[in-house]
Amino acid sequence: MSIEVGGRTLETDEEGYLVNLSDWSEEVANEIAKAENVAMTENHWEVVNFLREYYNEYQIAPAVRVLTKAIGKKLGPEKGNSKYLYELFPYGPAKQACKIAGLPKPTGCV
Amino acid sequence: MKFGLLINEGPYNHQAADTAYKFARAALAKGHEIRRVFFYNDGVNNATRLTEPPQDDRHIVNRWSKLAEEGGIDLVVCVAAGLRRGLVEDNLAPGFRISGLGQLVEAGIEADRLVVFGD
Amino acid sequence: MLHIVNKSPYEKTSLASCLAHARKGGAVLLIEDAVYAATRGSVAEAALRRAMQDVAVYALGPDLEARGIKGKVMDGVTVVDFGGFVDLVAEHRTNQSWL
Amino acid sequence: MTDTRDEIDAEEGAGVVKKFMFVNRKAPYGTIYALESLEVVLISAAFDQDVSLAFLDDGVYQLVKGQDTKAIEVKNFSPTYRALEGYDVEKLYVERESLAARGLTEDDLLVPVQVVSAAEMAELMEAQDVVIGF
Repeated sequence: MSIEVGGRTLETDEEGYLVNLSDWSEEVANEIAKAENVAMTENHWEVVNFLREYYNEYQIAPAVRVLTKAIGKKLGPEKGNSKYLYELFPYGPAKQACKIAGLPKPTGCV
Repeated sequence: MKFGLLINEGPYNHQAADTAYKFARAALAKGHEIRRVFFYNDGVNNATRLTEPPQDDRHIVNRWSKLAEEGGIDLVVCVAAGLRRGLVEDNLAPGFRISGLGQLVEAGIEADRLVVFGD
Repeated sequence: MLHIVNKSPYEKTSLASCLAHARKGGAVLLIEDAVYAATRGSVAEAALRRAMQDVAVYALGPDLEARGIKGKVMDGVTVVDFGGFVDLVAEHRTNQSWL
Repeated sequence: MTDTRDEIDAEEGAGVVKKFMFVNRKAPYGTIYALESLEVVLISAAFDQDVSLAFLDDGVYQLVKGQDTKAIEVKNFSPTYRALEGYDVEKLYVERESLAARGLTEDDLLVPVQVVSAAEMAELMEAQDVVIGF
């Protein structure tokens, strides 16, 4: 599978995760989001950017529990809960936000 | 008593899988329960149905399948470790199932004893 | 606590490390290649002998037989079969494999 | 990240709290054990158990600062140990004798740890319910 972004063809796996993490850009994120039926807003970008920063620092995508706690600390308690995250990313922050943020596919879950 | 077993090595390369199997059989013979056998690291290779050892040696994979069938033993292969090594549903031997690492932690919680077999 | 060791003492430091952490009243079970440590007259014998003052030492019979050293087991080491292995795990509240 | 299977498991297992210790005695990169051990630790954090990590023998090498794996093209997972605090895994015990034998001190390590003697480590091990060593 692949996606087209700005005239370039980028390889994705069958679930839509980028194969080469270095292909990621904001433009690419928007394109993945479109495929997921997620309309990116400021609030979405806050989470996506947070995930990218977290990944750069720790080399893993955080567990949802850890993500909500850390988001609450950074962006305020009204955003640090899974209800808020699921409203932004209906199929879950692990499945959708990580994909849009260009992180590796979470392997812990089936 | 309820036992959980963790197997971290593949078949044939290391004795761990043999020792674990003999342990499981002995525990069952003594009336204990095997709550779960969890296959992790290269241990996931115990679950590939493509395995064909020479006929004059034990068939480690079939032996596990038979144990699962006879004793209703829950044989769980770690999905993450399996994906790393090309072990997926398509080449999974009978009696095994693929699931998350949480199944190992759960076995540690629910079993009275967890025994680790590895290298 | 039951400590399970499966490495030859000549290959890895697992047995030495295990013995340095086994506390009084505990047990050490030698399986797989670790059974070589129970050989009478070997370099490993002295360390095992010292450990025996505080812990009980067992060796897995089937592994001794497979390796041709069943007749060379030092005094004080109790030989068990797989059933005995199961019993040891059951008897001790916790166990640890020194891989 | 896990938002399905494992967290469902975690909820079902609610209630029982056991003392889990993950014993790390192997160096990183030469074999995969250190990495896959860390992956179990991260999952175990979702189960609200009393989790601790022990580093002794070559396991202390897992925590050495300044690991750079670019030239061997293997994923550098050492930064992940710093994420453990956010997972509420805060008991990291490192054995003093193992550090000393390898010419290392606490200053060489990339996360705050509790340095303990071999005798203290033995006592900690004895106090566990489940000990998993890779």
